[in-house]
Amino acid sequence: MNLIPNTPRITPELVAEHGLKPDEYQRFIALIGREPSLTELGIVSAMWNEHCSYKSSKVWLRTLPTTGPRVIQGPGENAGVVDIGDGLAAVFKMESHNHPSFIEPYQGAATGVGGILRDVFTMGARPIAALNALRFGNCHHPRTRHLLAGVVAGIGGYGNSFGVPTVGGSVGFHSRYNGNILVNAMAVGLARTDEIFYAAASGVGRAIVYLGSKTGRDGIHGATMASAEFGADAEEKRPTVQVGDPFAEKLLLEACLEIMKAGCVVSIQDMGAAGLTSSAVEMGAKGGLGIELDLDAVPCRETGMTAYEMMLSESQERMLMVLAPGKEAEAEAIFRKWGLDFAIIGHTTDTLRFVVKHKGLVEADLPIKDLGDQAPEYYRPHTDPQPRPVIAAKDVPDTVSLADALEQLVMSPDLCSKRWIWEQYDHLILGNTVQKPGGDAAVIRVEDGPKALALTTDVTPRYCEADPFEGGKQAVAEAWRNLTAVGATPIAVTDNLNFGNPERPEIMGQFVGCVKGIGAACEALDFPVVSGNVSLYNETNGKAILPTPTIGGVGLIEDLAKSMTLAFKAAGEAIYVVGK
Amino acid sequence: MKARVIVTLKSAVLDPQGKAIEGALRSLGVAGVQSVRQGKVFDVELAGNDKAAAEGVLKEACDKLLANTIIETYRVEFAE
Amino acid sequence: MKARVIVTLKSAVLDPQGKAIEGALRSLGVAGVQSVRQGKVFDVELAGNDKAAAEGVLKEACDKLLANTIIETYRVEFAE
Amino acid sequence: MKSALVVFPGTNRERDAERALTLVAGAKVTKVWHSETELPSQTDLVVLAGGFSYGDYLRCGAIAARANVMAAVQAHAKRGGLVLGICNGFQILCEAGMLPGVLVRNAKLRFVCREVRLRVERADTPFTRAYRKGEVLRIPVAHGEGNYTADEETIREIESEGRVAFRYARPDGEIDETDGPNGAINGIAGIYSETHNVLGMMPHPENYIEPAIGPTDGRGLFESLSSAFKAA
Ligand SMILES: Nc1ncnc2c1ncn2[C@@H]1O[C@H](COP(=O)(O)OP(=O)(O)O)[C@@H](O)[C@H]1O
Repeated sequence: MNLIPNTPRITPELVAEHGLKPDEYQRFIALIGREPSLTELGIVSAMWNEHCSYKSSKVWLRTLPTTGPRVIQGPGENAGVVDIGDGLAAVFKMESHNHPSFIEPYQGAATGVGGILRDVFTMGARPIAALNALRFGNCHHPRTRHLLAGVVAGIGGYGNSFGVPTVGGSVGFHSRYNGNILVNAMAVGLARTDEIFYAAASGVGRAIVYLGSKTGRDGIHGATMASAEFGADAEEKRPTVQVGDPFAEKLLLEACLEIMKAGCVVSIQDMGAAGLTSSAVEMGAKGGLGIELDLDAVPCRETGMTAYEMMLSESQERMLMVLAPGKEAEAEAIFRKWGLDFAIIGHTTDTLRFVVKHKGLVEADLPIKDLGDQAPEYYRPHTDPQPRPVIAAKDVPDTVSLADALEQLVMSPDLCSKRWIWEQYDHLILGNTVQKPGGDAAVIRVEDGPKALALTTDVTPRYCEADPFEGGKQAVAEAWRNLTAVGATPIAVTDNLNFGNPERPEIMGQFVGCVKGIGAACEALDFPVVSGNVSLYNETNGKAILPTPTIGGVGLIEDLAKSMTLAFKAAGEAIYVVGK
Repeated sequence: MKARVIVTLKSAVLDPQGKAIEGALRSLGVAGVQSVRQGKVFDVELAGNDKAAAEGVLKEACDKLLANTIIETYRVEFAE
Repeated sequence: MKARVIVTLKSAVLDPQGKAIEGALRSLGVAGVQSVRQGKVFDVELAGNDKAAAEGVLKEACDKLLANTIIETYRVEFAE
Repeated sequence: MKSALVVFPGTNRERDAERALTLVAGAKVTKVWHSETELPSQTDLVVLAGGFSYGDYLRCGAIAARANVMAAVQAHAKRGGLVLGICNGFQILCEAGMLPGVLVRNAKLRFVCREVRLRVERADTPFTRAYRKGEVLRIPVAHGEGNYTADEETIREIESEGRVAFRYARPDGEIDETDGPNGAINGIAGIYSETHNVLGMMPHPENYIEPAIGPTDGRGLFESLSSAFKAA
């Protein structure tokens, strides 16, 4: 079969529209030795954008400490996996959905929660808790109220219906987020250490199965959008938002865990940003295999979808799996019972090529490993940030009385009670919430106890702006303190690094400084980073957000009877200050 | 003056509610329904009797609040 | 064949969503809206072309599922 | 006690209910899938757990109320068997016509998860014998549509027949004159069927049963159920 002839021709404009720089396009041509088809251009644009390839951040992420005696799986899979003893593992990750949430706060936040939950349960873990870290613009900005209300309702709407307790998080307000809010969602799951599932495919000629909801034209170019700086034309990019279906995801969870238990699954990968493309490529590349897809078999919600559209669709609540030989019928029966789509859409090969066929034509034929391995990687120029000078306490004019100062602090949106937010989240479902939102860290009992996990998300962006290295360290230290304050031993970290445009040296400088600070603190505290996410280009009209490297910390409590809450317990007791 | 605003999901947007309703009708034995898509309707009372002005007000109401034009479209109808 | 089913709250039933929308419109500066009541619309595709049969199917769908007649009423419209 | 725990697609508090039934009531729990047409033989108690059955699409509980298994649940209730619907379960019982009225969106239009105070309206039913009449319980709610409403005549009827099970109250037992968590009419948090063998309630007693986790005021409901069957 021959490769499909190109309509339209690949023009420089088309390349630019796909977010590829001219030199990146040349790199791709050199790799494949010919002009790509449109579908191939779409595939590479999805694989090589910032969101999927981490091309600006990878060199720095490699400097983070990621190993430790408890670490079963560090960065590189759907989520990190940490041993918590008794044959159990905590599986967790954080991920951003900033741009979609700014455009459509309810659905953007909801699908963000859906995505991170899928990351956790594709590893074989049942989600036991969700957290989030949010940043909005100034309280008086006209859009802030609408965005806040929509995001909170969306997070609640998805998590409450899916049935996971949302137990913690953080929220802050600053005018630098007026045009670019942050929605970072974290999920934590529980698995048996000997029942963890990975993305790498194995075995030649095995069936590749599509599971979950049908494919529609949702978010085509969404992955590209998530990395593109906002401009005045945000309106134009609007139709790229997807609608979440927590009901379908709940069914997907139950069906996946059931077929995993039944021994049907060889490898599994969720279809997140860049959907079918990145999930299929990842399965093949990690397993050292080729993949051949036949798109005629893909369950579609709309008629007349092209190969390009199917490969780039971001429809939610979908998975890709390689099934154990002979288990197809059993797996299909389980999925049908849960009312979900199930289709064999391809097979593994020994060619190391990624071949996509549709209606008898070859729409793409690419070297599978190179799509990931040969993705551009940049050591971007960065200027070392000039830390702001330290202000001596005596230089601060003392113009307000202590009482007024206290009142102002308590009233400030960053410090006031967040009850309005967390009461919209079901934080009690599953019956294991020992410490609900409102304390230092959430505490969730593990199975029937006495073990428990402590969970927190932290960062103070103005510190990171004043001194990225110290700010990065401080975010880790704060997470560490919140965990120890409830009586937990901190065991590992996930992070979500939110910054502006990395092509600007001063922004890259902030990024580098924060990563170094996080690395230094994690190193010193034996607090490895096991998963995370990077969100760059958080800018509007050239104005960047505050540098916001959110840290999600996980701690282990061996006996929850020995955990502690922050409330005073009785009158007349002494109050101590510890530390320096 | 009375008007009705109908807000529906754009046709390419997933409608999980509609899908669930289709399934339910099928299992209730209601035959002949091929697809269902759910939307919202707003029955609005407006001051005055000027239809052109009312149209303007409703367009503003839709763009600012009633519809999210990223995923929805709207239509305004006047009672005869 | 296409039909539209409109389900609205009975007039005696309180509609807090409608009230909230009224308030929100006011605070957005949209003037001239006196009251809003929110309902649901279902766009239904039916097999065949027999309007009488379709009306029967839709009535059944409404009575069995689409409307809760304790608080809601419904109306069926056909596209011309 | 043998209890059947009905599970619909989208039910998500069935584990919580199962834990309370086994831990507190010592019940034998069988999960029953929505497509079944019969309950396990000799079922004493049917529980419809919380969640978002069918996504709560259309109206909450509407689609589940019409699932296959509901005919068997209705028959069980007609025979005088006990049925407990919690949260989404309550919504389903109303939609199925097994309890009067309907649960609409919370007055403030937001989902609310928090502890409330519930006043026990009567302590002489199989669900509440372990409580005292007028006792004020701490129990959490977690719902977006728990605003109970019905026409005046129905309200008059359930009030005069002593069919209100619990009301949202203040800590001193007085009825909350503000909206409470959801704006329910007369602070109604749970109601009985005419014969008091079917109870629907919005709050989640099953989440307040273990001292390791928090308050335990929900235990009484499960203790009442278990002693109802020991006595028999
Ligand atoms: N800031 C970071 N720190 C550590 N690991 C990271 C970071 N960002 C991304 N990773 C890891 O890189 C891998 C790819 O991440 P990502 O592309 O976000 O996953 P997904 O495909 O689910 O979106 C993941 O394993 C993730 O844990």
